[in-house]
Amino acid sequence: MRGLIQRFSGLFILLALCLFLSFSTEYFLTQRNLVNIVLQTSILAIVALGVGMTMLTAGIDLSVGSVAAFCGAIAAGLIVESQLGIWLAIPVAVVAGISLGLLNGLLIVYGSLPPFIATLATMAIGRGLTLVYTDGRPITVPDPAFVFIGNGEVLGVPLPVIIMAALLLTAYLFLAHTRTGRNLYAIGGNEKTAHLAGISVARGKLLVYMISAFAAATAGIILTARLWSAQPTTGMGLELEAIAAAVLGGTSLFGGRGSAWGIMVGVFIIGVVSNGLNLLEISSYYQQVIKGFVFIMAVILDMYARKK
Amino acid sequence: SVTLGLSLSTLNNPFFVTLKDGAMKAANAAGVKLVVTDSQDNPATEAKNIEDLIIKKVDALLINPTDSSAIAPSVFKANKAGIPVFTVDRSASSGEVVAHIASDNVAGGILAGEFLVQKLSAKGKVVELEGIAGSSAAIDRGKGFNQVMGKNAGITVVAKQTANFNRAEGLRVFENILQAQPEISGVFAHNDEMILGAIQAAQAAGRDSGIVFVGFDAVDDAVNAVKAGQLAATVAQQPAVIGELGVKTAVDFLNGKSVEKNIPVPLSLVTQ
Amino acid sequence: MEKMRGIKAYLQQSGLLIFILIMVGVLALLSDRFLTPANLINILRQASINGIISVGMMLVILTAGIDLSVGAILALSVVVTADLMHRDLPPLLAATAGLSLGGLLGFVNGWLVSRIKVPPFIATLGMMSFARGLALAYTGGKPVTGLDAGFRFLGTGLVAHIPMPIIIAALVFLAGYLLLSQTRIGAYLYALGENREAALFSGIATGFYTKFVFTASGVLAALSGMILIARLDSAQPVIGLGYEFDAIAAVVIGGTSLAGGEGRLSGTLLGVLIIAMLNNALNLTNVSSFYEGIVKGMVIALALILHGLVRKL
Amino acid sequence: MAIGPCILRMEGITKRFPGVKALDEVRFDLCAGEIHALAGENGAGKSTLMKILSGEYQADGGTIHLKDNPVEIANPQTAQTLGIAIINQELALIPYLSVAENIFLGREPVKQVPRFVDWQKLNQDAAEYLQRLKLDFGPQTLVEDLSIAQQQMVEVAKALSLDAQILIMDEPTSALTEKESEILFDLMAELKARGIAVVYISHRMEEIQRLADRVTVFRDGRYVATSEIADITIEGIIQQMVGRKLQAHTPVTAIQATETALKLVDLTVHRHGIEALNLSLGKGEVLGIAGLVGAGRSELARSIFGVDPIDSGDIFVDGRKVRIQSPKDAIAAGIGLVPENRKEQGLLLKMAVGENITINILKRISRFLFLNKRKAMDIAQTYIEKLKVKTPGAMEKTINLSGGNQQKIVIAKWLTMHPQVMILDEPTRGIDIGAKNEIYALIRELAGSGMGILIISSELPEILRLCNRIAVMSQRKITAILSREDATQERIMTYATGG
Ligand SMILES: Nc1ncnc2c1ncn2[C@@H]1O[C@H](COP(=O)(O)OP(=O)(O)OP(=O)(O)O)[C@@H](O)[C@H]1O
Ligand SMILES: Nc1ncnc2c1ncn2[C@@H]1O[C@H](COP(=O)(O)OP(=O)(O)OP(=O)(O)O)[C@@H](O)[C@H]1O
Ligand SMILES: [Mg+2]
Ligand SMILES: [Mg+2]
Repeated sequence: MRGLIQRFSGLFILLALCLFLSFSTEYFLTQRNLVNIVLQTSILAIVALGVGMTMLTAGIDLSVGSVAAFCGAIAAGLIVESQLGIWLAIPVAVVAGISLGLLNGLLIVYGSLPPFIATLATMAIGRGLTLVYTDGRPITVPDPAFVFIGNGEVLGVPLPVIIMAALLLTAYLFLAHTRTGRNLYAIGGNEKTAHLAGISVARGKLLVYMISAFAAATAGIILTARLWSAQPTTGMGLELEAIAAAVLGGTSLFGGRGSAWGIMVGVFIIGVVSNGLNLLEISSYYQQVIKGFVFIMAVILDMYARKK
Repeated sequence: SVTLGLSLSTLNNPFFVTLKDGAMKAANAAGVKLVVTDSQDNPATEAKNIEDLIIKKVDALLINPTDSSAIAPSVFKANKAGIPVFTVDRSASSGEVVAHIASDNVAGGILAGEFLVQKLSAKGKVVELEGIAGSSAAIDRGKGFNQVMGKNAGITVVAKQTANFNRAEGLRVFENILQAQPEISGVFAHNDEMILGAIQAAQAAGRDSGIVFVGFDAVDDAVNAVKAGQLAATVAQQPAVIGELGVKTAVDFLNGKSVEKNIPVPLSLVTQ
Repeated sequence: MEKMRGIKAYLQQSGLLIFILIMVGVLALLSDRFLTPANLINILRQASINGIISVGMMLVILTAGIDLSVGAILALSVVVTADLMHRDLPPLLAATAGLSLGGLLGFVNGWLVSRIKVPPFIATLGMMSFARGLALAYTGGKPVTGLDAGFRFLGTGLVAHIPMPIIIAALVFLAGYLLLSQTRIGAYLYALGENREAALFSGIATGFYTKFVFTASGVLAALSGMILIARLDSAQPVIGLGYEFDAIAAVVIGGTSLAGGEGRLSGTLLGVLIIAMLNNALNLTNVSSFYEGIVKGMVIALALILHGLVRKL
Repeated sequence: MAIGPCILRMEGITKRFPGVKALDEVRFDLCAGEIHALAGENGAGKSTLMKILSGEYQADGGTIHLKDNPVEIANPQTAQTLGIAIINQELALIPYLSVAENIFLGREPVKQVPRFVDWQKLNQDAAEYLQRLKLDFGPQTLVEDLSIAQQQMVEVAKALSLDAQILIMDEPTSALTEKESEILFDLMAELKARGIAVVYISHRMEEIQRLADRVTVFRDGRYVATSEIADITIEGIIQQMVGRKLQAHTPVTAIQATETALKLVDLTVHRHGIEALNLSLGKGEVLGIAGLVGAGRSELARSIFGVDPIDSGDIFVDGRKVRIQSPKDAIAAGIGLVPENRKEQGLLLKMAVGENITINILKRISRFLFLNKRKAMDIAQTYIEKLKVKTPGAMEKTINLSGGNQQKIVIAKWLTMHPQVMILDEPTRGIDIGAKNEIYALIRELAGSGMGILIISSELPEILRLCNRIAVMSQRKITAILSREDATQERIMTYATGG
């Protein structure tokens, strides 16, 4: 039992939160609300998985919000203005996003920039490109096939949730069971040792920033589909929320520590808390006050649960 | 008892806080409950909040969209759940909306532009302080303003910079513009916060007397500044009235009365 | 020999300085208004706000921490100060209360980090949300406008023709410089950031100094807030939104490692100046807001790439 | 034990670092099936040459021939493909990965489809190496949970798993106790029999004499000589190393300790399983603590020093009862500790040598808060000279020093303090024989001045040579306290194994 609590401490905190909410509001423990929570958190989850991977290598990715906006805009623009079908538009948008991730990676690996600064620069550049591309205006996408990505359901499960689940599973398998994934931990744990062991640190880093951008691009496209329109201001502040989710889920900002499931738990703690605060009708100002408090408490509880 | 949901685009801006206050007042008067959520200018957060309100089964939704097109899916969701939707201040591009209560941002921009043209006798150099790039308020207000400027050859817009709807940035950005432009006769800002910052910058540089300042929103500080003669004018959208009318309309509708589809709230210019 | 190495080390640090000189040259060509004394003073005055916060941020980052709450602490401190002045408290008292509040919130950060062992990122992110929420709740989301004329001297006054904000920032930098390079506290802070365990084994009161840096960061955030509201004649609950990013960027551009233990205050000063000059130049040359981010991002990346190249020489 | 043909020839190897010429046209050769010891003082350039051979550094000049073919070893992978493996002097495992993953880092076995890591094979293979090294932890243990000695053995397993023709061991035993050392020596014999060439670096002359076939000596980055081990005595090697004859051992002065410097009464530390431990240390006494890995000696030191404060019991320093909740308290009470792990606990690696030496005494050399930097540098310089630290200057970054010289800095750091009680945990790890003698002399000198000294060491000869009394620990208890006269290696080992 003790070991169980230690291993799944984050999960227990999440369950405790849910338990508390199911007693304090009748709306919480309804099937509809639970699906709602998962749907709401799917975008954050996808982004956090990507950002979490950069954190594993002792990096960080601040550009995800901008990349999401950029890719959403490109996809929307290609569909609406260039009349490209979604099967062409989406891959092009994703590739555009990944190239921003590649830019991050190149600046970090070959430009020797600290990840914080490199991705901060890309964050600004990505937002600027989005504004230029959209001319600062939202692009509405009426295409029903595209809209389906964000709002459709398959066997009663919302499509964004399915995409999230698929990415989560992939991320888990990648991080826990592939050589490349495991080597990311080595890069974050001790870069020099990893290098001496013949692991290509440069390749690993390039990869994680591209994965992170891919995740952000996916999230941006889902978001655009969900809102039926690409917003040039979308995704502002997403990076901070994603990093917070990863850290809440036990990912270390100094690298080498974290897991896909942990990140998921962090994401759901954030999702459940904001849903719960809404259901409890807390005023938006006090929501912020309480959120700050709950995050810190969650980490503290987690640490005490883990203590041997 | 009746519960109304009010989804606001932001509560970090006095304009919407005033709108909320107006709505609260009307709700108290009508004896209905009002649940307020804050989208923090983020359409994704907005979609979440509205989903949560739908789950709570509010009797009617008053939505102040962060963006007209991004709100559409949420409106459809509410429609599907059988909850009547009212939009305030900003409209929804599609979906079934019972009534829209607002004043027009583009019209407001035109109003401000025309006032400035008249004040400057149709000639001079003006500066435009823009809101958050890509936000709908910035787009619409800028559009109206620039329509007017485009028609007046005597007036040139010499600088056009964003100060993100924020007073401290208004101060900083206008300070810089003052350095670049030895001659400025008028300033229009997409909201009052920025124009109030700009006024402080001009005062500190001793250049406030020659400049006509025009703001937008008519928040309390701006109205006071107009009274004090620092601000020439501000476009009043009467947020409190918008909020009040929104709640009243929704309550009327729930009580079975018929309501107008479009309820305009008149714009006015607050001047000395 | 020793001396040669000293000079070389100094030159290696100077990539940023070279970059600033190039930047000044380019900007002077782009805008004839750039290199005027009035504009230079203007830049310094604008830099002072971020500068003061950055000194606190630098202390925190040196110890391998991070402070995301500076903007929110600034906001809560200033709305309380402004409100107290509205309630007829003497400005000096009101400002002291605001600074103390900033210090208190910073102390709570430090306590959470050192005693409860909450990662700094989460502790200060929590504080950011907490303090911002309180600032909004305290004011109901509306600004507190109209401040005491004497208080406003802090932001608008001149002493020997130099604006007060610049003087205060200069003093803060001077104090930071003395602290970091001339006192034993500075040595302890570097040690703490470089290797917390070794610092502990060396008998350094790691907990105390962690609380110290976060408290200092809180006080300095509040101080720069005081200057800002004195200039604006108004305190808004949304003031200081995103300032943490500017401060962290200045510190990191200045060569301080986010992993702690390495960095110089002179670098931070250069980082602050680069950001301020960039903002100024974008306005002077009237770059469209759409392109602003693109230019900013590229310039910052370039600055650091150049810095890295010079270092390798 | 026939020694095979020469398989490696390094000639004219030169390597410069800013401010130092680490290697100056040195040469080195290696034959199949031999154990070739490389000796030299701290900073002589041993590790640097091995890093060049293993591809971590590039030489500024010189040639490397493998089996008569010239080779360029541009990176660690090339070295690996050429059949060269290294156990580095500095431990560098990945803390949050398992032992098995560390051993096969970058070479994890994968299944065919899908290409996932074959955990079963990975763990099985790793377990085999662990068994071969007679280690009692599993392949899935996280490295962060291992002691240093255990980590060192994982490094051995890692190098072993490369199946190399040339195996470089850079001071593998400095962190090991006798037990693991013996295992390692057996292993080396086995490798040798299989025709593998081993480069062995150690400051323990007995080991060199016992294991090596040949020995090459460097001094100050220069090649001195290569000899058949049969043709040279330990004294001879030492003379080649230092270029002169060493002084005779400092005698241990008998003491009549009347006053106690440190007294532990019923010390209990639950988290380390230490219960009601009693010990007293006289002024001017040097007390050794012997024991096997995991006996709890380091934990005892940490507890006394306040890193892991005690739960109950009393600590007396100089007859006064003191309350120690943190190292700061301990220092204030007059206790110093040279910690066991120099990299993690002892040094601020990126900071200057001088800053490290003086970090403990900043209070003493500052006025109010302001530092007297000149004084600090003067003090640092004194100790750099006193301990013969090889460094371009007090401003050099500590990370650039050789391993042994880094260890000297850790010791210097505590010498500056002059506490009443000094605890030294494995103080001479990686220190060359000349410097060791000087440190022993220093320790005796400090004891002579009335300081109480507690030495934890896994090198029994060191303890036997230096101490007035010897406490033996086993399973977190003191099982015996032997006087100098009664102590022999055998008796100590008997008590250490709990007998
Ligand atoms: N990365 C580096 N930068 C600067 N100087 C270095 C670096 N590595 C080694 N040196 C210097 O080169 C010299 C040789 O160091 P090396 O580590 O090879 O010595 P060593 O013989 O292994 O000593 P030890 O017995 O103490 O391990 C030393 O003076 C050291 O300070
Ligand atoms: N066989 C083992 N398996 C698991 N953990 C061990 C084992 N041996 C030691 N440890 C742990 O390693 C940690 C450090 O022990 P370590 O051996 O370094 O200290 P020590 O008892 O003072 O002896 P020494 O300093 O000689 O190594 C302790 O937490 C101990 O519990
Ligand atoms: Mg060495
Ligand atoms: Mg030990």
